[in-house]
Amino acid sequence: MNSTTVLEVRDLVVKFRLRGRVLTAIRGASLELYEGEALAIVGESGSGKSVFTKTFIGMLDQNGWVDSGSIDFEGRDLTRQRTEGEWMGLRGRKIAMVFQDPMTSLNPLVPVGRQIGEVLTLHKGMTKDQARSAVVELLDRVGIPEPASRSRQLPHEYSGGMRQRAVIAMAIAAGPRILICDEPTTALDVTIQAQILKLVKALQKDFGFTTIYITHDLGVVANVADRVAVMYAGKIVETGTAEEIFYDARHPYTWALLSSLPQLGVKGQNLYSIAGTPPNLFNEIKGDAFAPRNPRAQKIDFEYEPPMFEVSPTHHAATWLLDPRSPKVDPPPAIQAMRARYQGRAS
Amino acid sequence: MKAVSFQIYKGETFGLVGESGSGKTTIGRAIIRINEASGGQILFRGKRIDGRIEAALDRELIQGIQMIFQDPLSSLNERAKVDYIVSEGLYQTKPGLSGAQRLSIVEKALLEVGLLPEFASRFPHEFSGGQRQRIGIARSLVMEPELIIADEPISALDVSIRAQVLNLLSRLQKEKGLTYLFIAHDLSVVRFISDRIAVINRGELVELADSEELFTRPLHPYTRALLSAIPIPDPIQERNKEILIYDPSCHDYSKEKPAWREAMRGHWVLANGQEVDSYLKLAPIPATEQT
Amino acid sequence: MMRAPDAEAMKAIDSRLFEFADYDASAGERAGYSNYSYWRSTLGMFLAKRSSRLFLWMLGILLLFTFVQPFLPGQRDPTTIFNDPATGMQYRNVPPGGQFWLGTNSIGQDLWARIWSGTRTSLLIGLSVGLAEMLIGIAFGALWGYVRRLDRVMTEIYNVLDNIPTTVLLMLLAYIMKPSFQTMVIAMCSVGWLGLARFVRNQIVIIRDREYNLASRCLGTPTRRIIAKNLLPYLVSVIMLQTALSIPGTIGWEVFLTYIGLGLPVSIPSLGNLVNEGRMIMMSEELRYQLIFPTVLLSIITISFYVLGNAFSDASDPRNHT
Amino acid sequence: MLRYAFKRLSQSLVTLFIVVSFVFLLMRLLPIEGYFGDRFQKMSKEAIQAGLQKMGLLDPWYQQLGHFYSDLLRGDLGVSNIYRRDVPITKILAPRIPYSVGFGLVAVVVAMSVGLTMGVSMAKHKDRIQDRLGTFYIVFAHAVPLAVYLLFVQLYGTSLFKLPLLFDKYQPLSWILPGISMSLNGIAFYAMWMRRYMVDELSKDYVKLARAKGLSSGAIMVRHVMRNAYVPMAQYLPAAILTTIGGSIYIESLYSIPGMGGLLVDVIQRQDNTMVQALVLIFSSIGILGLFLGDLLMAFFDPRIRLVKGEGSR
Repeated sequence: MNSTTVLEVRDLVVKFRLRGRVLTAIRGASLELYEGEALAIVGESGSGKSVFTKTFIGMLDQNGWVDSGSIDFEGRDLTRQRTEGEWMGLRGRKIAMVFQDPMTSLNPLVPVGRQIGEVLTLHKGMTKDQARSAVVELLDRVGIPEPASRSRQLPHEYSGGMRQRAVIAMAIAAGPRILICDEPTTALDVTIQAQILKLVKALQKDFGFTTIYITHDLGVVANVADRVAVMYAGKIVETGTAEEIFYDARHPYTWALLSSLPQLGVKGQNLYSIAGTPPNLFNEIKGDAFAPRNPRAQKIDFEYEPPMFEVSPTHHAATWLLDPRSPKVDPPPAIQAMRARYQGRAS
Repeated sequence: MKAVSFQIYKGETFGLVGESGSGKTTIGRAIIRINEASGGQILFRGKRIDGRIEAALDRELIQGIQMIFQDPLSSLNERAKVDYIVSEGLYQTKPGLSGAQRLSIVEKALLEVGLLPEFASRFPHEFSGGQRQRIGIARSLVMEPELIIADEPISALDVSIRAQVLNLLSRLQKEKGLTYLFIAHDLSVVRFISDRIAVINRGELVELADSEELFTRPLHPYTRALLSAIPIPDPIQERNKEILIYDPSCHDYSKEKPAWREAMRGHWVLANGQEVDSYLKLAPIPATEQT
Repeated sequence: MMRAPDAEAMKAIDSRLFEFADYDASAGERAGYSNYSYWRSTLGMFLAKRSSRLFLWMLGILLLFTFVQPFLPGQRDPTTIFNDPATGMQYRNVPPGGQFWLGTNSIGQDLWARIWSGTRTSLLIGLSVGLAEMLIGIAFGALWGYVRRLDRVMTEIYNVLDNIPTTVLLMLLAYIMKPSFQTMVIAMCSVGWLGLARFVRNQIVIIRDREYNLASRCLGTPTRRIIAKNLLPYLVSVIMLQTALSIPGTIGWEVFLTYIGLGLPVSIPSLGNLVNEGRMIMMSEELRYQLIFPTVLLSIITISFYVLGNAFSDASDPRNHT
Repeated sequence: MLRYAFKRLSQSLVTLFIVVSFVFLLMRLLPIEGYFGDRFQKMSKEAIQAGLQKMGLLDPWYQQLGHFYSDLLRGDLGVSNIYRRDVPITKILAPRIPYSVGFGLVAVVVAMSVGLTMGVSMAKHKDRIQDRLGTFYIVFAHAVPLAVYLLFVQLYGTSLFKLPLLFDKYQPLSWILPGISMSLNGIAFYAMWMRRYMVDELSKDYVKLARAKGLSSGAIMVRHVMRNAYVPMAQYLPAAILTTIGGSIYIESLYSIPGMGGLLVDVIQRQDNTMVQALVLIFSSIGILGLFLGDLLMAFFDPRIRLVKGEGSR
């Protein structure tokens, strides 16, 4: 893996004002993104994973702002960009985004080809005619049959999977360095989902961009990600290579996410489950945000926020369990089984 | 919807899997009589329950068959308190109850689904998705049904909540001897919870078998494609897996029409005779067993 | 760079803290509690706006005064023609101030008394029309929306009535019947319920197939209780809004019909009659007060109803609640 | 598109037929003195009966309806009873149509162009001064009855700007006040809905994606949002035409414009039944025409509309 850093986020804090109250959506998240890799940010709804990536292209909602921290990209600190003009050179051109729902993310009244063409005329300075033929090529590349006639159709004449392909074509049109896919397949059927993921992987190989996947589904992650970052309550709680996260997770929240997957469950036995719901981000969080839902929480979890402990040079986790003074806690059986299987395969 | 037949046995969990638009929800709603079936028969405890039925049978069915809905946001009446929502069915089945009796039933049901009795006096607005879904489960539990139709009960929930609800459903089944018709699009969930699974594609059942049988020996190409697409939370396996794509034109039905055939004991498939033979010959070893 | 644990600070932490804490599974369940009540929030949101409080006070005082005014001391009769005892002549067009607070009209009637009497009449028309429209609109709309078999017929009826310009239909009805209080109310009801009926129908169609209604049907809840418990509570705010808006509308129609000559007889003071009387003499500057006073009061009333109705409908939308 | 237009046209014709018949039958309830005018007081019962007989008003209703339609097809709307006795109504109406149509069109065009622009600017500067002023105007125009605030337009238009009080076709200055009066309500109406649709559209996902593509907010407004917001606006065209008709009746009469609206007020005041009937039918037909045009416009802008009905859902 290439280890040049493309994007580096340090101690990012994002806040929102909602009906007179202030909510801290991102509570000091740090992350590095390496050239050419596929990074997956995993977390459930409300964990802040979408908000986090939106700050990379300056698309926070009106009532939100970056409170502190930095995002370094190509020698600039993106958190200091204020004007539309500064962002416009970046959005779609250097960093592109694919959204969750292909049904609503295309303008229903503008032909698909024209919507893709906009990117080309805008960022690549093409004329309309040049753009038109380039669009057909792009559509062909993302696997849309009869691209020439399809490009003149309106989105409602496309199926869900085809629309997502068109959105992907739009995102890669300007040859971005980073492609952010925000839950790109949640709205699609499983069979289509697999095809779309395969397509993005192939495009990444061809075009050489760096991909960030945002998802709540660890199953999807295993397929596409080189590296995984797990997010909980506005913080990154564990990062590592896909192998490290799946076979050697250290944070109890990662354990919970993994072992609650029915694929790993044993029929007739209860799935490992975590009680309760994620914390309310309006409130001040003291200590480890996951502690109230963690049956094996220690007293220190309620007092001090755990730092990022290093497990290996590529693997870090923020849990007091990694402190040598902590009592030993075994991961849930499903995690142990995964690890055993992996070790068995390796030997 | 085309003609579809299957049986659900007492005490089992029958999984019905299909992609969006396959008609799986329509089947569930026809059984609970929200949608009318335009042909065919639906039998419950050996009695026909589609079309016009007597008032006594109607009451029996309302009590005997209940439903859990997909969307925890829209399946609870926002303007009513949990108390009323959970006890709504009792007004029909046990009209004579006093307010205090009703409340005690409600509190018991809430406890059973892992909620606190004090929630009875609150509005649905105050609860998280997982809690709301459990309120929905409590609502059907007070009817003491025999069959529960669960229509995508966890697909709208957060990942960390899904396991709670699945565990709850299994526990209730054990404790109360419930029968489930579990409708979902996610095969891995259905495999985990179901005893038998039926696969539906474009309004037609294409395959039905015990769930482990179906996973180890999928026959119909559509089922095989579906199975191959399930994401596996294991990077090495997942990266090497092969995805099959189902092409509806792969069938040659010019000579012989397909029929619903029992290819092996308890393993049904929609195919013609020639296809059944070739499927059985293939009898693929599924990806999940390669490890 | 990942942050490495700061060795010094780490050591300082009391090692006794590295013990398991007590775990309370129900603590997680309690997290969501917010003590929310729909109506309390609606009222709260409604009153939180300064403009709604202002208009609410204004309208409240105005309405109170309108109905209390005849019982106050020193009030004159609105229809009596006053003569100057010195000359025996009528007090024609006496300017505001002194004896007649708001002056008199062209035949010597007290404008102050006439304005309040007119407001009473117009509000009475407005309220009765609003109430009747509400009943007809809800009944028609509920049947139209909930009973699928009636949909075709009722849509057709609606289309026919909706295709005739309201103004024209209203004029026609008022023309067929003889001018009177009842005529006004009946004619306005006949055209005014349409909007509400369609509104209720659309709302019911939207709500009808929501999953919680399906759930109620699965539980065997009878239709009347579904309507009472599941549908109407969602519609109350909409209905109140529409009714609130129908009052300024009705007052407008009354002014219009009076202008055409199909309004109330001149002997019954109403805002429509007063505006119309004022209109005839509005071109002479010194008499213009006879138009200004009634229109100012009329505008305050209609704007208040309009603003309050909209503020209430905003406040009743649960998406706006905290 | 053509097929949709044809289908929609036939629907409109059916509605027109029902509306016309309904209005015609409603007309049978008109007070009978309206067929005779001043003579009515002096006439004997027999004479009245004879008169009604002669006009065919004592025939069974279906025969009357039949006669009415066969006359209508020949372009005959009957004769006036009182307004200009025994003159064919078509002759009375003919010179008046250009005034009504002219003012009506001007009103709709002005209301649309000003109202839409205002709505766009309000949405663009949401919660700022433009939006607040616009909202103030909209509340005023909706809450204060037309019949009241138009009086003040006339009053201050004449006293402050020295514009003519009454319409005179030879004096273009006298066209200004009625023209403005007719558009005021429409402007408020269009501005309100345009603002609402723009705000709706702005919160949609495709706008997010367009921003993520790197389009400037100006380009998004023009190329995506405005275009899409115009589509639902098309459905308000008919309503605007309907209210313009309503307003024109009052305004034409207020400024003594020799159009059909002012005439309707006149003949109602003078109780000329046949004239009332003819005018009501004409105004209703214009209403239906407006609805028809609105639907066509919608389908023109949004191709999904003509497809959905023909092919079922997806």
